[in-house]
Amino acid sequence: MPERVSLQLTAKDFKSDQEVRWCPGCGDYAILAAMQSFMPELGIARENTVFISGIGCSSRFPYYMNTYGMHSIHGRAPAIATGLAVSRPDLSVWVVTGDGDALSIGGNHLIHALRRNVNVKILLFNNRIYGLTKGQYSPTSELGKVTKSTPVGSADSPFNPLSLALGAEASFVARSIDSDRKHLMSVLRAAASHDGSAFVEIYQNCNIYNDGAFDVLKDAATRDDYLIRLEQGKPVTFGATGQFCVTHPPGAFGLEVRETADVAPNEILVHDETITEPAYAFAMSRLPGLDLRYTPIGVFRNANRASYDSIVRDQVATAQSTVEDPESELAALLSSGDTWTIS
Amino acid sequence: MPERVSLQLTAKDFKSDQEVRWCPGCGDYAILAAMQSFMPELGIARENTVFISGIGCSSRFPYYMNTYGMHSIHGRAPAIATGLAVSRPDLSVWVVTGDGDALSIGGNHLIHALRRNVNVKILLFNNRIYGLTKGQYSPTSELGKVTKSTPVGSADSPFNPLSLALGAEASFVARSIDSDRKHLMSVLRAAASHDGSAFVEIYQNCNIYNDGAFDVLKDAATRDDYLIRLEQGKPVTFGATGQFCVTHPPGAFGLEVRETADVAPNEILVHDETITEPAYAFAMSRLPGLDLRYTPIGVFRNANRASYDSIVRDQVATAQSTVEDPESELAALLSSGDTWTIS
Amino acid sequence: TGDRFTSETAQLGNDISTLPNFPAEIRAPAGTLPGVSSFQVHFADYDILTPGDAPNVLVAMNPAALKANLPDLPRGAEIIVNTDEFTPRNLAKVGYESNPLEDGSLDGFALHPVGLTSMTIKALDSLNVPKKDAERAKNMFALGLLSWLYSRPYESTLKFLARKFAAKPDLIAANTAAFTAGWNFGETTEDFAVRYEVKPASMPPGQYRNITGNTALALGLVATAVRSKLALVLGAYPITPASDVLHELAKHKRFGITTVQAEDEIAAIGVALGASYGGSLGVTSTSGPGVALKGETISLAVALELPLLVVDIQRAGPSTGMPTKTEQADLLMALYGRHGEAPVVVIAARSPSDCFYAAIDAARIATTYRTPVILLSDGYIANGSEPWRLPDVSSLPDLQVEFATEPNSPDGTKFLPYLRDSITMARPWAVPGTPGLEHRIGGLEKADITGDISYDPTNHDFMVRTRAARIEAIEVPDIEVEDPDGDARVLVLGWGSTYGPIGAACRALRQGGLSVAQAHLRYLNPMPRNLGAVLRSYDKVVIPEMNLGQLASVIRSKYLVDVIGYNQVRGLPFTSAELETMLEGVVDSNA
Amino acid sequence: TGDRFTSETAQLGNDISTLPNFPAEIRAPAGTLPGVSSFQVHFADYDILTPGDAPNVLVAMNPAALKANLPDLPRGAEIIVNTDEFTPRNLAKVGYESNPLEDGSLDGFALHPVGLTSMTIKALDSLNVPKKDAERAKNMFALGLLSWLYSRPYESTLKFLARKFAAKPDLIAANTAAFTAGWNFGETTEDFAVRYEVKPASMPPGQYRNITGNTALALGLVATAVRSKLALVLGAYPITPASDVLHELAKHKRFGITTVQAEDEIAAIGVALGASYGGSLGVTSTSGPGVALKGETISLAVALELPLLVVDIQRAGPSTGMPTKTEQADLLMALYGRHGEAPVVVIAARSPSDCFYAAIDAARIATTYRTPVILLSDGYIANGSEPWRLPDVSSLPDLQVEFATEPNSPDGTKFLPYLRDSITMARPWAVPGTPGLEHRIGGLEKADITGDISYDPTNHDFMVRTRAARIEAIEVPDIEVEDPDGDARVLVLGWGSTYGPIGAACRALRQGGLSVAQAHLRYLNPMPRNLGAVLRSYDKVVIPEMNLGQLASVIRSKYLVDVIGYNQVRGLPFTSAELETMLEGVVDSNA
Ligand SMILES: Cc1ncc(C[n+]2csc(CCOP(=O)(O)OP(=O)(O)O)c2C)c(N)n1
Ligand SMILES: Cc1ncc(C[n+]2csc(CCOP(=O)(O)OP(=O)(O)O)c2C)c(N)n1
Ligand code: SF4
Ligand code: SF4
Ligand SMILES: [Mg+2]
Ligand SMILES: [Mg+2]
Repeated sequence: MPERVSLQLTAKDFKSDQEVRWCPGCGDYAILAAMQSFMPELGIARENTVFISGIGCSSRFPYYMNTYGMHSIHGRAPAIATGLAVSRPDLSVWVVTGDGDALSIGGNHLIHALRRNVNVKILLFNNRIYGLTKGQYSPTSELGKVTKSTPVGSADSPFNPLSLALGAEASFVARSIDSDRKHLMSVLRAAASHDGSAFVEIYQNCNIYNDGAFDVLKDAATRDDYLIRLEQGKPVTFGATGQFCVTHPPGAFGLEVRETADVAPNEILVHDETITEPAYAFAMSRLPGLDLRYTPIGVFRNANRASYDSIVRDQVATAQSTVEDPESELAALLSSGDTWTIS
Repeated sequence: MPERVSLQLTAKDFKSDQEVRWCPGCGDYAILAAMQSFMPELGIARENTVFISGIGCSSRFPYYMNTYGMHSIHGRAPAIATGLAVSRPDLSVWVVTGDGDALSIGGNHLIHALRRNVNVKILLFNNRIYGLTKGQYSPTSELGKVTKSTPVGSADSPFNPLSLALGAEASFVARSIDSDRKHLMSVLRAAASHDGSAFVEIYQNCNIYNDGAFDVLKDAATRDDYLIRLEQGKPVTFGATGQFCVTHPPGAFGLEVRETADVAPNEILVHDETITEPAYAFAMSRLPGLDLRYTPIGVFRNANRASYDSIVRDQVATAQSTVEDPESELAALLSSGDTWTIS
Repeated sequence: TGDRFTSETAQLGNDISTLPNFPAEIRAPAGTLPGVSSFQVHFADYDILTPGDAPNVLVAMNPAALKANLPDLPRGAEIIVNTDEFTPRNLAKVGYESNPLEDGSLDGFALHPVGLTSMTIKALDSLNVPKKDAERAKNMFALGLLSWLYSRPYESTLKFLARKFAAKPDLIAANTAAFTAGWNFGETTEDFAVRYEVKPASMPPGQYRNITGNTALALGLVATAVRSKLALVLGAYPITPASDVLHELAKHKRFGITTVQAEDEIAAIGVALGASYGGSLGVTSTSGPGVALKGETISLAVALELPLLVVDIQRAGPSTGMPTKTEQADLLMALYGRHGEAPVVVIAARSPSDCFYAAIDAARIATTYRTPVILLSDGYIANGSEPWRLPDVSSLPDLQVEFATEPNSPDGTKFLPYLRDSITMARPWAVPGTPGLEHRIGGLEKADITGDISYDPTNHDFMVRTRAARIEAIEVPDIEVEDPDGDARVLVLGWGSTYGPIGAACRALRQGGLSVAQAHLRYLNPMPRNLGAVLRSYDKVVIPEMNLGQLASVIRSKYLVDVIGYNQVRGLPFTSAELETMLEGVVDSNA
Repeated sequence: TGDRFTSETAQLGNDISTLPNFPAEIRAPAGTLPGVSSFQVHFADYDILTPGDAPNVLVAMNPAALKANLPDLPRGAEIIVNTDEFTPRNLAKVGYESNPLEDGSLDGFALHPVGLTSMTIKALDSLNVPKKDAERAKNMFALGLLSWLYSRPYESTLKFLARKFAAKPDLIAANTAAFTAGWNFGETTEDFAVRYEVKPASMPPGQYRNITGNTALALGLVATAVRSKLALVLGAYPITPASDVLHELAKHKRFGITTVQAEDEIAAIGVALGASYGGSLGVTSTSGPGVALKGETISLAVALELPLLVVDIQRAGPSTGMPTKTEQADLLMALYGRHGEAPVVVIAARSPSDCFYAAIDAARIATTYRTPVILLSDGYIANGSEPWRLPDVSSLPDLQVEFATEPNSPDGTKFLPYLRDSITMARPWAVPGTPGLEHRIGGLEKADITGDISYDPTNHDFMVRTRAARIEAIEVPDIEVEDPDGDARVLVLGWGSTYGPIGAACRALRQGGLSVAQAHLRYLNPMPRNLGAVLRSYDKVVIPEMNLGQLASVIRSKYLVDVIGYNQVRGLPFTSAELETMLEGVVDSNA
């Protein structure tokens, strides 16, 4: 992990000289702002921070961070980031991607990065649409979605990004929302301190092609009854007055929402992101309905296992430690095996 | 679904004129034999059956079936099969693939086929190695696997193919073993009658590059204590005398193996593949340890949801039903919108 | 709505011709109703085969503006409407019964619904200008959008604003913010590509409609489905500027057309190939980056010898390049971008309406000869539009194909998947579901006739040469040379979308008394049999291309003719003016 | 073990020279200890630069056989050992202290450990022959394997067996089953590719070792890492015949080499590019189908102007083709297989040991000029081996590179990522971790110097031409012509692995009194400055290629020289004999 020092930096220091070019009102602005205000507290030098993205509106993100950055090609950011992370332990490597970039064309690289537990932080801006290409449905769009490419409705049921990540052995899985800067920052904080892959889904509003997709989680009228804030070690309750809670009925594998009043306190589910058994986080990922009712946000899973790049680097370091002078070692290698001399 | 009729066919009718070219002793022979003996009972005409494979030893499979078949390119069989299935409801489409073909290069097509629930039966021959290319580790090889490409051991922890499939919204998920023809046939039977994607992992021995990978599940000495046979509606017990059972401790999300004697009968887990909540099958998929102890085989999940191709075809059929004469409809289309005449 | 232009912001919006190097054609629209806020960009009136970058767009701030200006707006023009004002109330007020944005009455135009007001207000969020003023800045937003669209200067406009409002810093801030927001909106969303309005040289009597290349291409595929009686399956992954082919075809399911939005380009072509294997016409549409990903599957299709249509709407590269800008730089990839000896047919469309016929022709070749065909178009003609004389459906070619139905071995007992037709050299199209023809095919080398796996050296050499020969042997019409004066010594050879500007340039030259011959290639592989002879019959051959000379390099290699390349890679089509000047030079120097 | 050859099965195994059209070189090995079952395939003793397909393999049925035959087995030969017999007991019995299959003592050879006995027994499972007889059939299994390896007839051998054992049907069945099982084992697992033993024309004094092209290539990369002091990261996905590059490099972590077996070829090149971005030397190795998948990422690397080495070990295509057979048909893909104008450097290795120097050279160009380089090898030299005179490490080029360390703007305040070096035209290599140089790069078109996103038409045209010009400007040595007689009128031009056979053919012709000149291309893009002049100075230029004339087409296009192509696409290298005959014809006809 890159060293953390206290640098007197502010959010401004992380703003690049490029002006931000998303549509006015795009949720990406809020995420950018949250990231820029979070970076200083992370205490990693700007030059040791790298953002790698694919293609999509969200993937414009690196241009706006005054760090190193690469706006690569569609879907390939996790692969490129793997090459960087495996060779540069001193860097803090972030991948910024979209629901199409990460889950459609980039699906294979995503699941393999998570399986390997490469030390990269993957931020998936999920607006449930292809923004840059003018609004076709994406792998997270709801079944039956009417778009330019599906005039009578889409025929594919969507991925649940968190379920997919968990099925791919992800060691860190979280969700947040563009509009809730405080929460978003807390999730970024947790992701940054996780050693290994961190997968963070961020619900993001595309006000041009899929406006209001997450309004029920934002509107004062509905959000309290729809949104569940997971907090480590705390009983899972929600609602304006905490009138609802989540329980795990004996025998059942899924979770259930009930009126807090009807439930004995010890029956209320206590959130524990550290459970090694992924079945817990998986069950949690299945809680929301298609209408987004009962959407948990926060850290679902935060488990420890050696990162791919640390293992690989240890193998290389161990081997290297045996070599005194590479040149003579090379000479020895070249003349190894069965040689003969002609004079 | 293709129509089923009773044809007086035998296994022999499904043997092609090509001689089978796997290494002597390869587990693929047994799987081929099981398939050839199963086909007649399926009652689908040979000409209406298609096997599509990628590249790998396992992917040679189609050559040996006297049906239609395509030996395509590495990892792409699910995509090609999708194009065939979506346009030909009258066919029974099978994909034969390997752990590298399906989970490494083909990972993206696999998860998307499962998410869409395309009506194809996907048989993954898992020998936990790259056979055709001489034995490199695969995405299902155990962490630390020593192979030609990993002389000091692999650094990536493997996929659990069933967990991945469930995370990708698979509606049918099962596992069987090359050596158990009866069981394998029962799983093929279930897969064939499922409407939508069926994902079947078949443990297969590569006696050249990964010999004995599944011996603990086959050897008389160990198999009873390692293998769990799931049967719909039956309590999950195993062991020579059924002395072990699987329970679902209250509060826990994972499953537990206990001595049947110590467990009240009603505490023993009763297997139900039809549970819509995938968390159950997911928990079941996590049961085996790295040493393959407690490996369930059978159908984990068998849930109903409309297949992608049926929805797509309905949309097309509905639209087509409005057209009497395509030629005049075409003329109307061409001259639609804003036209003018120059005379 | 209907606010009078009092604030200087609005003034400006209505008086943008005062802007430095802004196109003179931009002025307040003719017949503006009092109180209608909108501005229109007019078309220069020269040989309309010259696209130049003459813009033609109406910005309608509200229904009234639309109603007032629509009558004198040429077909195919861009219309940017401020959706925020298209409320039922406003529509009713000016007497619209139905919403013109939805009732298809604007089909002939390129409609961009944009929330100009709301976005401007959001853009000005941070600076606390009063909402009313913020609203007024929407014209500047629109102006910024147009400036980006037509590559107008950015800095100078901002400087101009600064000067103009020196006295009112807050207005500078507001206008600048609105202008840049509009500009950035254009750049960020790939929704805005310059559309060129192109009119054919002659317009014979008949029924016409205005059509863009992508729509024409899609309709050509629909026509193919109808005339071939084949189901058509499009596997596509969205990408600018090809997405509209997917969008258009998705509307026409009633013709037995299935569109699958795949997870990526490799899956998309896989879906198409799987469909072709099943007896449908498999098509995949994309742009350069997508074709780069499809190479391995195209190579498989070459080995399988199945029909497959790959549509490449070229855009400016390399890599992501400039997605909304045009280019012709995928030709060599189309010809050679695969491993091994993997020849395919490559053909190119020359104009928006020609995309219709090019699509039908490409599909015909794919199904007749059982081969992948790459059809090249580009952003210029894909988004550009022209009047199209509607064809008589029955006059379209009959595209029916024959599937294999029974064993083809001499003794009639066996099916031999690689036994070829003596004329087309195509192998039988034997689709699953046909009893008695069960067989297996794959990417490994196959024995001639039987199709069994073969590592035999002689067989491989034979199969490699046969795959090349059967493409080379495909019948394509001789290339036609247009030389009205009949004494031209200089030939201009083009391919694809340069047809319009080259033609205009040649006509201009001839009017100027110079003789020049024009020939345009549709078939890039195989090439017309007579091409070599034609090329050698001129003193000089000039090849203008929007690349660094890709066709020129192929021609030099094939015919050893020392052609003169004229190349521009600016993301813009040629103007006939520049071609005229260039050609004049060549013709003179040859005199 | 050590069973005496009583049964006819074994007889046959020991007497296979009696087989119809089986290579005469195959006979019972010299000095066979009594009771040692093994056979050896000998090398014909003609100009060994002619690979022909002269096989050279020892089949050692047990440790005794190995021990007995190793001494007179030429270096680099194939050894197929029957692992079933290499038990500690058997090893001890013949006095092996350590297991030769593991202790590296066979490094100089191509070792194939195969469970001949066990597999034969399994193969005969169904027919119930007594275990002992089944065991004896292992020679037929080995024979089948060799027959596949050297493309020997299949049918006729089986017929021969049928005749030979007409009396004993059960033996026919057993032998046939064993023979075909061996044959199929060869075809199914991609473990067996013909290895050619090639000896250089002259062998100057020095220390030698035998080396295959893939090993040499890997060692060249190791040398590059050492001499450049760069970390080297290989991103690779296994594929025949390139996998051994991955296998070899994976052994040399001690030189700071990281190998990542990626999920696919696209990820593999992504890993390499990410590593290069971070200041390592990123390399990806694959074969044709893999390169076809990497095109889009190569195009990105062209836009990013970062070092990247792409190794293509060519195999017979199209599609899956014949993975274990050789071919040169990826040249045009290497040159043009990407969208947009995306020029890269392309260089080719000419012999097994040359792969070492070609790899170093390719890496040097990639790091010096910050560009993707495609290095072409093929199955013939990749698996083939030759004696290699070991270089003095200190004599290898110094490959150290300079990373950017501070702002490079004239006023020293800003970092301009696309401000080029005046000599190399390379942009600075500014790696993350360098304070003050934070910057963003990407695949969208960039403004010259600043690297900011730019849609400016003039800038795009400039950048496209600059990317082409900077590759064209790379210094490559002039091509050398070998014409000892000095009066040759015919030039043979080759590239890549045809160097050996062409050289042998030329020497043979000269010995026969004919003059012929030979030149061989390493640099396919850019090409040597003097090439045009050289080509024009001969009456005839002949280009032999294992494809349909790919280099020939490039030469014709670039230099308008009407070269004569000689093409074979058989999955086999040329024999000097056939080239000699062909060249003789050309020289004579020119006289
Ligand atoms: C190889 C390739 N295929 C397709 C595209 C076109 N494309 C660019 S971004 C994108 C999807 C964008 O959706 P998402 O990833 O959700 O990002 P968003 O714009 O919604 O933030 C597509 C299809 C491309 N640039 N490259
Ligand atoms: C594009 C491409 N990349 C790589 C290969 C080489 N290759 C063929 S099969 C294979 C993996 C085989 O493993 P698996 O899928 O598990 O099948 P198995 O042989 O074990 O049955 C690889 C890497 C290829 N043929 N094509
Ligand atoms: S299109 Fe949507 S996602 Fe893209 S910038 Fe605009 S609002 Fe944001
Ligand atoms: S290598 Fe392994 S998987 Fe392949 S055929 Fe041989 S035994 Fe079977
Ligand atoms: Mg999105
Ligand atoms: Mg495998």
